[in-house]
Amino acid sequence: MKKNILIFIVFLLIAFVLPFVLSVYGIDLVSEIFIMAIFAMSLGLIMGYAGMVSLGHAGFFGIGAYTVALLGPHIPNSYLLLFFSICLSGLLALVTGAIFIRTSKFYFLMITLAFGQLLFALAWQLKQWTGGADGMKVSAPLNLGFGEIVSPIGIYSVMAAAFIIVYLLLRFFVESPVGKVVKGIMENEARMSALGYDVRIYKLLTYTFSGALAGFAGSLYGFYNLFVSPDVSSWMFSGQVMMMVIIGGVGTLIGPAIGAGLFIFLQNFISTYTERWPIIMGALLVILVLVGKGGIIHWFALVKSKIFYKKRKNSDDYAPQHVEKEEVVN
Amino acid sequence: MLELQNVHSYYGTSHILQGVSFSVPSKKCVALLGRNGAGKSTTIHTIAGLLKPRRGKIQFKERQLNNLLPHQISCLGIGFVPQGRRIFPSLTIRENLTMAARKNLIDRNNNWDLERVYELFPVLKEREKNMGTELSGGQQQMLAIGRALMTNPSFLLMDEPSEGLAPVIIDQVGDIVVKLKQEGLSILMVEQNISLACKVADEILIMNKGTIVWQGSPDELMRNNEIQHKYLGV
Amino acid sequence: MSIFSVQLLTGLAYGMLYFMIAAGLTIILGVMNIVNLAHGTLFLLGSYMAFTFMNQQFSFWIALLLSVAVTAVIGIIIEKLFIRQIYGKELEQVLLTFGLAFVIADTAKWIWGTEPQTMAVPALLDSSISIGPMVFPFYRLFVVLIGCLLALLLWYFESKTRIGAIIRAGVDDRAMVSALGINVGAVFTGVFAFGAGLAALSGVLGGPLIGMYTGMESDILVTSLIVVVIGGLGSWKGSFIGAILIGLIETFGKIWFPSLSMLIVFLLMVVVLIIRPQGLFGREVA
Amino acid sequence: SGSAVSNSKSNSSGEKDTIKIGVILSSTGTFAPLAESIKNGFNLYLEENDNKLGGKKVEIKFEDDEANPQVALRKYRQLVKNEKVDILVGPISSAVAYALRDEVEKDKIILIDANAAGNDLSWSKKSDYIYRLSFSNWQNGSSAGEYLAKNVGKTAVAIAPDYPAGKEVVSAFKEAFEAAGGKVVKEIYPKLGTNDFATYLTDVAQVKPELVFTFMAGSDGIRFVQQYNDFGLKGKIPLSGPMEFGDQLILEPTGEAAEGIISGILYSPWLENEENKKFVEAYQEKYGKLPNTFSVGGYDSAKVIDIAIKEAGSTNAEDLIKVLKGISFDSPRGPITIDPKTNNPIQNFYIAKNTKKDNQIVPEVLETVEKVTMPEKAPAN
Amino acid sequence: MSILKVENINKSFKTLQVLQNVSLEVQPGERHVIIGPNGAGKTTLFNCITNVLPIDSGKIFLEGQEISNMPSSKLVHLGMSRTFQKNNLFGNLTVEENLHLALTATKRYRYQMFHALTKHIDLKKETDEILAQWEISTRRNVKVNNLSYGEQRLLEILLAMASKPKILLLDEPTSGMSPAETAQTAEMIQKLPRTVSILIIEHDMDVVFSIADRITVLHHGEVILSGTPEEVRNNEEVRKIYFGGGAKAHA
Ligand SMILES: Nc1ncnc2c1ncn2[C@@H]1O[C@H](COP(=O)(O)OP(=O)(O)OP(=O)(O)O)[C@@H](O)[C@H]1O
Ligand SMILES: Nc1ncnc2c1ncn2[C@@H]1O[C@H](COP(=O)(O)OP(=O)(O)OP(=O)(O)O)[C@@H](O)[C@H]1O
Ligand SMILES: [Mg+2]
Ligand SMILES: [Mg+2]
Repeated sequence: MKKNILIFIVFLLIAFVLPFVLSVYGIDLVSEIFIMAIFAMSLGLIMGYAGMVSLGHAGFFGIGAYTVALLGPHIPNSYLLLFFSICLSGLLALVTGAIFIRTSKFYFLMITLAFGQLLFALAWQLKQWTGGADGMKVSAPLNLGFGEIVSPIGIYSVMAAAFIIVYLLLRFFVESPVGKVVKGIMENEARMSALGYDVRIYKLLTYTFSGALAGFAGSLYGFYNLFVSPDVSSWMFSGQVMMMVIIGGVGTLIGPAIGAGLFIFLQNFISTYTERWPIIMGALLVILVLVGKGGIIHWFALVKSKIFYKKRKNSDDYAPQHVEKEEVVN
Repeated sequence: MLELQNVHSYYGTSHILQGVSFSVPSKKCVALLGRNGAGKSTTIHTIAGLLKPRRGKIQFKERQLNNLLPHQISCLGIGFVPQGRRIFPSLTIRENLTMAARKNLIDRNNNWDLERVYELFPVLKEREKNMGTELSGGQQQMLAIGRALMTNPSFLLMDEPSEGLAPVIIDQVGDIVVKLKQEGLSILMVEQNISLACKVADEILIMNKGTIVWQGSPDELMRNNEIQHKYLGV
Repeated sequence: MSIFSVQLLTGLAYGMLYFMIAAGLTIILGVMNIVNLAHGTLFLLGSYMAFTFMNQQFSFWIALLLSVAVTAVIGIIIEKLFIRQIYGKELEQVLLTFGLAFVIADTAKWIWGTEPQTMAVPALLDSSISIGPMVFPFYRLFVVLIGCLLALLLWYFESKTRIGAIIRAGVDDRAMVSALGINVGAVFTGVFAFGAGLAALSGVLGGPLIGMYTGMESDILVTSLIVVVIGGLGSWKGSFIGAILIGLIETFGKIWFPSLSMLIVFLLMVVVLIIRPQGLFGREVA
Repeated sequence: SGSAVSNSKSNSSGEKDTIKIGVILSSTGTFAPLAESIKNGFNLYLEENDNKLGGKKVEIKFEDDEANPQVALRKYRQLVKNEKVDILVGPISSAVAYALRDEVEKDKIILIDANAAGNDLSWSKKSDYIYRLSFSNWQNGSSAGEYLAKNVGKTAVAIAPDYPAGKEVVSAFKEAFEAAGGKVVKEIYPKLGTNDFATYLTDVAQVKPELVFTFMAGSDGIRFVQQYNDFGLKGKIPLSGPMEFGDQLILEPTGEAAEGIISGILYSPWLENEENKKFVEAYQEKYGKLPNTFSVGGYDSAKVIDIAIKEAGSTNAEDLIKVLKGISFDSPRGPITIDPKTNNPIQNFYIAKNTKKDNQIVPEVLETVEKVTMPEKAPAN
Repeated sequence: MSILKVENINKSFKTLQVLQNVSLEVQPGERHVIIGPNGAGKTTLFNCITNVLPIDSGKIFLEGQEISNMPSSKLVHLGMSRTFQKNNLFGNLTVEENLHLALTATKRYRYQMFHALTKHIDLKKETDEILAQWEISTRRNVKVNNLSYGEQRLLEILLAMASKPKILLLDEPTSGMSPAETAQTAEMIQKLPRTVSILIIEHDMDVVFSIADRITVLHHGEVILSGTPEEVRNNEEVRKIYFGGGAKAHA
């Protein structure tokens, strides 16, 4: 626990210092990274702690973003808007989750893909409201009670604060009974129900929580980007977030956030230097899999254990996740 | 036929086998006993190639096994009945057997095939279209033995073959082992059932904390209450 | 012949095209349990290579053989170098094959440029038959035939050889299979190459219908994933029936609910998975 | 704040002797061929002019927006706030253009639209900072309408992909076609990326219109043309379309299947004028292939920057706006003038029929529609 | 009143009838052993009682309350828990985490979402007690996959007991255990307070006869005999189908 607090303080310091060393553009980019990090962490939660790999999570992100875009002109209060986005995406996650969690593994992945695509198509076809494929402008100024926030630093602070809050929430969640139980379910669902847990409730709780957080990220993005188009809920975007999670490290909280930072950084800068950026990006992914021990986060652990060279306990929370086959009967 | 010399095996950093030496003569059955966690399965895995020994020598019919891969070792004629059965859940019972089938190259007339296994365990034939894990625990054990026989081994590694079997079937397994021995197989068997081990084995090894601590004939073991008590807790 | 039966034929032919597209993935994802997101690029590679061979004055059929062979070899390389190290780790497979897809697709773009291309229908099959008010291109009937042959091939592979069983067993418990004396590595390499070759085969045969264009790999990939999932993992039968179902539903969906054309496949998938969470013919233990 | 920063920058760069140009295109995905053509055209112009525009050395940054407005905005910030480019050359996708619109207004950056054809860029979302050098969906859809109604047939089925451009093109066509006495009897909107048009073609065969008007770009277009042929409609019902069906990107791969299609094009490598002759020669020399409509868009985008800076004598946005409004020059496609009312080019369209010449399918010009001008406001309906 | 009562249940897999009119009663505090040849339907009976498999017909009562169609997770809260014949554990978690999961199942705070589980003192206390009692404190932080088979079997039982059930269903608890551990386990079962009733499937006759109050013999899905150990031991048919000739049925 002490270790966590230390890391946390270091992070706070970094977040505090960054605006002083970065250019305006840098601040802008890091704000966006914070948003994507929240999104990635929300997906990381269900992937790494509940074994539900979703390829439709951008659907919730889209709900959040479009809520801000569509209701923004009518609801001047940013808190209320954020609240609506969270509720709406959470509610949708609850309803769809109740259906989706009947499927598992690859089927879950595909049914969520379909879900994301359906939302995508909805945004695409409801042209009168959403502007269809052409997207729509967001006219909802971010105002949290101390005046309209427009300056990059202001936005940065909001996003950083949001990120920290979400991180803490998630940290509490995964340590909580529900967090532990859902992890047990990922390991061995049949045994969990034999132990007396109503497995569906736990999965649904987690999925809903994750969906609501994704919606939150989406609404922040609406405020940040001031423009939304159906692409925010396309499967490609879901796929990218999934990449972020895997790159960073599945089964950890901060891993996906790091993955998000790296992914966006790479996406932004490789293409500036070469037109052949897909090749480089692809090769990086391949290399990452071959040398990465299940995500960047584990490199930190590796480095740390090299430096401190103390024998780690037999079990470590950094060990790559390996989902065992479930044996139902016998 | 099979000989281990000072074999050391590790799981990661934990040193499990700490200098194991013994040999299994041709056409004999050797039983390996010991408490839970003694390293019996680790020994079997090391022989089968599923775990590489860090030190020592494993020799089978003049061939050094240390650096061979599991399938190469198996192809030398070593059959494997794993602990916990390890039946393939996505295969039917028939497939579980046929996928392992290999011709007996040495003795053509003595070929184990589907029919012979079915003859041995008729219940498998009745249920051949069912998935492997739809069998009862004991039936799965029979399937695991049958599957190993389908590879027509000349040497059989059996890790607790009597586990989960009804007494009457255990007797049957004992008979099978004796019969296999007569047919010329050599057998290394890990057992918890001492009476079965003593009935079929020609020699008994007792393992504790990764080393062989006692070696002798079944009669000697039966007479030696101290050893029984000390290492087997009987 | 009534217009309805023409549409029926169209749907059937379209479904067979889907089945053909997904055949390689049926093997690699369905049977081997490898999440192969590079399927679309292998398909693309197949068609581009055949395109080049044909420009070198090889006949369609020779080009077909060559590009299938080359892609299979590429499959071997991919399996040996990369996939081998991450069996059973689905998420790493996602990342790796996605990375490979990036590399291959961009290399293809480098070599063959960005302009959309198409492939000529082989002269032998370049005719059409008239059915009622319509003429129906013969090549599409040929695709139906190929689809059936592929189904036959997969059926044979599945039930008449031990390979199917070995692969499934290998997915369950790789170490155990090798302890039974089977060189799992070699079998997996071979089957992966087979799957890659199938992807290329359908790339070539689909070339005259779909063409080649940038970004095609993801369209193909998603289509194939849907076919495999609707049918249920691990079963060629599922893919076969699933593909035909999609073909028919999409064709009639275009007529009856034109505004839903974007959604219809996804809706179908959701409905199927709600009714049968493991796909039409999927094994219960996924 | 952000705008203050870029203001001071664009002022100061007025005196520099290099200018930085940011180009945002969709180089991955379906739009890649357009992006490449535009880039080729742009680079060709630069090369012809010693890598100088308006007398200033050009430093150029290409960015890929993956046809996604969200990515585009990030790349935009990168170009404008980090690289501090002076002028932007713009996107393929209209969605991206709309997304950039408010940003360029805020940051006061000129965006030269090299492709995005969304009508609203000239109407409700018109901006003084955005100038289109390509063409609008309205122009593309309407150009051939009158000719088709008068010379080919009175009833038509219109087919276009189900996305904004598709709808805009069809509605422009419908307006022009029906104004000239024709009637669109059916509109069909297949999804973008449709593999199989058989169902729709069967439908067309049932309806038996006097002509079919189809807007399909890229590989969708190729497949459509091929399948129109395969299913035996070619020769039975005349096929027509906007500029795409007379463009190299579709003519080259489809070959004879495209013969006979009538299209309203704005450019072809065989257009007879001095500019074009030079352009085609140089393009072929450099890239080993014929230019297409999009190459010209890229070429003209560079050209317009060149002329505007020369005339304005500055790279300051406000100065450039003054000269860009109403600017005119000779393009390989013929004379063009940027209409200050819509910031959209007034240009000639050509009614062309794909004909076989020297074993090659060539859009043969039948008639010239002079000075196609976008209306100032969206037509009310 | 009996604690568990099974009334005429039937179960078949497709055409294979596995349980036929099976009836069974367990009295409070009773140690009731089920024996029978492999494939007799013992495990299936357990699966039916705990509703892992739906029954075709019949009724099941727990303390007089009908539980025939109750989800298995709910049964734990009514006081029934079970082990599995084949180890069914959380292989990637440590021994301690396994116990935590099992213990939390019946805690009031099991639905808490933002309060750390390990902060609950009772949980830690109970875990420590169990670990100490079974002398496996040293294995506390070992990943379960790295335990030997026998150790896993023990943990299997500990998980089931964590919910402090009124009736415990044990499916071959000692299979795979060495004689030493088997004896220890049998002793442990004997030592359990009589407030816990036990229904147990076992093939080890030493264990069976050392703990059984009552034995039910299942064969081909039918109860062929239910009686005292003496009766079973002396029954000719049971000897034939189950004990076999040389077996130490009279240990
Ligand atoms: N995969 C593994 N990783 C790490 N340690 C292991 C692994 N498998 C077994 N061990 C450890 O190795 C030791 C020996 O285990 P082994 O399975 O050989 O025992 P065994 O004698 O077969 O016991 P049993 O009778 O219970 O099967 C045990 O302490 C066990 O915890
Ligand atoms: N899911 C299933 N599908 C089909 N048949 C099954 C299934 N599960 C069990 N069976 C069959 O039902 C019968 C009873 O099985 P069960 O597991 O109850 O036996 P058991 O008495 O526990 O035997 P053992 O002592 O060997 O564990 C067996 O013949 C088995 O093959
Ligand atoms: Mg063992
Ligand atoms: Mg059983």
